[in-house]
Amino acid sequence: MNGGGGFWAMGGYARFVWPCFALALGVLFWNLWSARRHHAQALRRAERALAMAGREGR
Amino acid sequence: MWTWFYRLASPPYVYRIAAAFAPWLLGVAGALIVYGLIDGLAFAPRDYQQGDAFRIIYVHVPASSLSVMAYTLMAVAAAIGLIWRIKVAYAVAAAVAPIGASFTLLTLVTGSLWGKPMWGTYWAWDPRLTSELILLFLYFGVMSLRAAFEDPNRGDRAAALLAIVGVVNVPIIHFSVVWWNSLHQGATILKLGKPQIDASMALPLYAMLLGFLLFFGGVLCLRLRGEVLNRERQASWVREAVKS
Amino acid sequence: MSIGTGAALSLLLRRELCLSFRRPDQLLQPLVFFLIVTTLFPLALSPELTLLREMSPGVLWVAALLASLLSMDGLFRGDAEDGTLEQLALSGQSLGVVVVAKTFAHWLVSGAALVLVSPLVATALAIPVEAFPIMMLSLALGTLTLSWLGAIGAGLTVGLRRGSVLLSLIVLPLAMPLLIFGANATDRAIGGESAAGALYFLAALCVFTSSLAPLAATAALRITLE
Amino acid sequence: MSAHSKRLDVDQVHVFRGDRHVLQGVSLKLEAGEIVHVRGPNGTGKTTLLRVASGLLRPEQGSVRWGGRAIGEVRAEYQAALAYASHEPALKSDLTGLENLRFTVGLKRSVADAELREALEQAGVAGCADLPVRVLSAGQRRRVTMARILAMRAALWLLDEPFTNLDTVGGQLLTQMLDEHLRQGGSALVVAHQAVTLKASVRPLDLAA
Repeated sequence: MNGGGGFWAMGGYARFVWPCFALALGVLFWNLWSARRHHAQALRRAERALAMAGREGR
Repeated sequence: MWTWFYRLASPPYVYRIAAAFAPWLLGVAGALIVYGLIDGLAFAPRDYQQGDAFRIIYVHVPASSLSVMAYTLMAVAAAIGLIWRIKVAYAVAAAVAPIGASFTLLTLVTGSLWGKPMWGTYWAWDPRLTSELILLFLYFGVMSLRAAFEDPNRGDRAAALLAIVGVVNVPIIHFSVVWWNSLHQGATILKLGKPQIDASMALPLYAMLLGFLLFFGGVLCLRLRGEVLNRERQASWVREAVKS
Repeated sequence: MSIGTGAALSLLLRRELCLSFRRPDQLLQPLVFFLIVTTLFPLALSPELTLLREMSPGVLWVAALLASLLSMDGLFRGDAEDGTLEQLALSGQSLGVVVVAKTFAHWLVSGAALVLVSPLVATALAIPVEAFPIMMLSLALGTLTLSWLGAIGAGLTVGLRRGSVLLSLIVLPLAMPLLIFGANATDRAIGGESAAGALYFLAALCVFTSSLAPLAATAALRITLE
Repeated sequence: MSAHSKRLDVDQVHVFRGDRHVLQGVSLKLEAGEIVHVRGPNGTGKTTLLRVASGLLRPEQGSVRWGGRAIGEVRAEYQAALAYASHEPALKSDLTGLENLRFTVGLKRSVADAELREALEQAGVAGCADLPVRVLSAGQRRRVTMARILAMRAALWLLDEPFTNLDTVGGQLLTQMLDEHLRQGGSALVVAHQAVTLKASVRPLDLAA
């Protein structure tokens, strides 16, 4: 285990290491969330298109 | 043998298998990343020169390699779309762009956070970070060009062409930035190269690299489903997809 | 049968130049823009000559790039709007010949004109006269390369209403290498050192872009025309 | 004056504009000496059909063949045999009538100015030869386009609303031009919302809504 004020201090570089990892997880979860939202929107748009198509009796 | 490849061009098939692959890819990726984080942050020994700051490579390096790989994949999908007029290929290219851009952004921020302890400033025009910055502009160009067209088909083709032109220029840009950097600063004090890492440091890095790659694949599958749906609104199979 | 490519090229070149000189005001705009932008820097920084000489290659090149990009949006837009672009596409000549002729004609009236005006600007930026030949050569190569990249951007954005900002956003990242080599060549010329290295890279970039960009620009135009 | 035409086959053409299915399996055959009048309310894809026939627009499905071969393969020959007049008279307003002809017809075949002036004469706009198109009226511009089509000596005419902005004299002139073109073995595909009455028999093609 590394010393220097314990694990959280990151040898004095905590100010730089932890934000990096926080942002990394942020980007990973943003991608997941955005992909799901994108798919949901696509489904809604498809439903609307189908509903319109249905009405025009095409 | 070719039927497998040929079926990849059919939207309903891709829509289904993307749904099947995504959970597996994301699951394995999640495990690898968790392991990589724990091992990399807690157990890997400190770098004799950079101390604990070097741990940033465990997110910086996977993100930067993904950002370039994603752009290349986007260009390949774009080329397949343009040459064989396969709608799914355009959907892949459209799906990859935001993911690649997000990793490019991650690379830039982690790179500058890593630069601060090393060079004392958040941005020292390091050649690799500058190339990443220009790559972000290229991503942004492709995405805004696609969005500028009302007709999605034409937007896909225009963005595809720009992606191909962009990928041809990526190495040229990188070379000229490295050349430019070597002129003005001489060798930077500590090049942002990968520090020589021994086995115990390397294992978590490979885990993170593979983890990010699989994660990229999983998110691509999810986003691809939306893109395929957007381009197939008229098709009959969409009715079942919407109902289920 | 239709006329040969050479004859078509010269005819199209004459058409473009004839069209350009019918609107001389639009020819002058990029040049005046070039002068104005370069005058901004001494005002913003300081008239002190030694400092200016330090900044002058960068200022000259950035101003030249932006001035060239200014008129790039109109490369195909004029013909697309009045329907003549369709006639050109159906003229029996390959679209590539049309793109090459239009882009080269555009470079003559914008890029080459900038090169001719550049000594004026260079003197204002305290660039020594000895550096003029290398500077003008590098500017010529740089603006030609940029015209080819701009043709791709113009081809992609011709169908869009407000395409000009997007055009710059697409072209500028691709133009960064030529800015690096061009500005460096001028910088060395000012310093009296040999600018051969940078010039060779710039020339290589120009040849590479001049050979591939027409294909890309034609494909871009075809996407928008269809 | 016009070259002899080959057979034009438009076969089951489908075109989508975004979500709209603009052309749904349209087909047509056009032999030498024949004329087809494309009719239908606005927005039924009349112009789209013309653009597909000219090769400007590639259909999602279906094919266009000239003399039995796909126009993609015989692009140069097909374009040489083609005169396309779009809805708007495609002229550069900064150039004179003669210059407009010189830079469009001249791309197809080497042609002397005298011949171009004669075509303008035939279209009744000889006076406009040396005036910038900017100052011409819409009718005069339409006639300059007619002169361009005459001077091209094309086998196949694709005309989109050619009668717009034409006065009665102009209309008659265009009708004579069409008859003469068909008599010499040319063929024509004309989009017009008003009637097209010629000596030759006009085959209508109605595009449903």
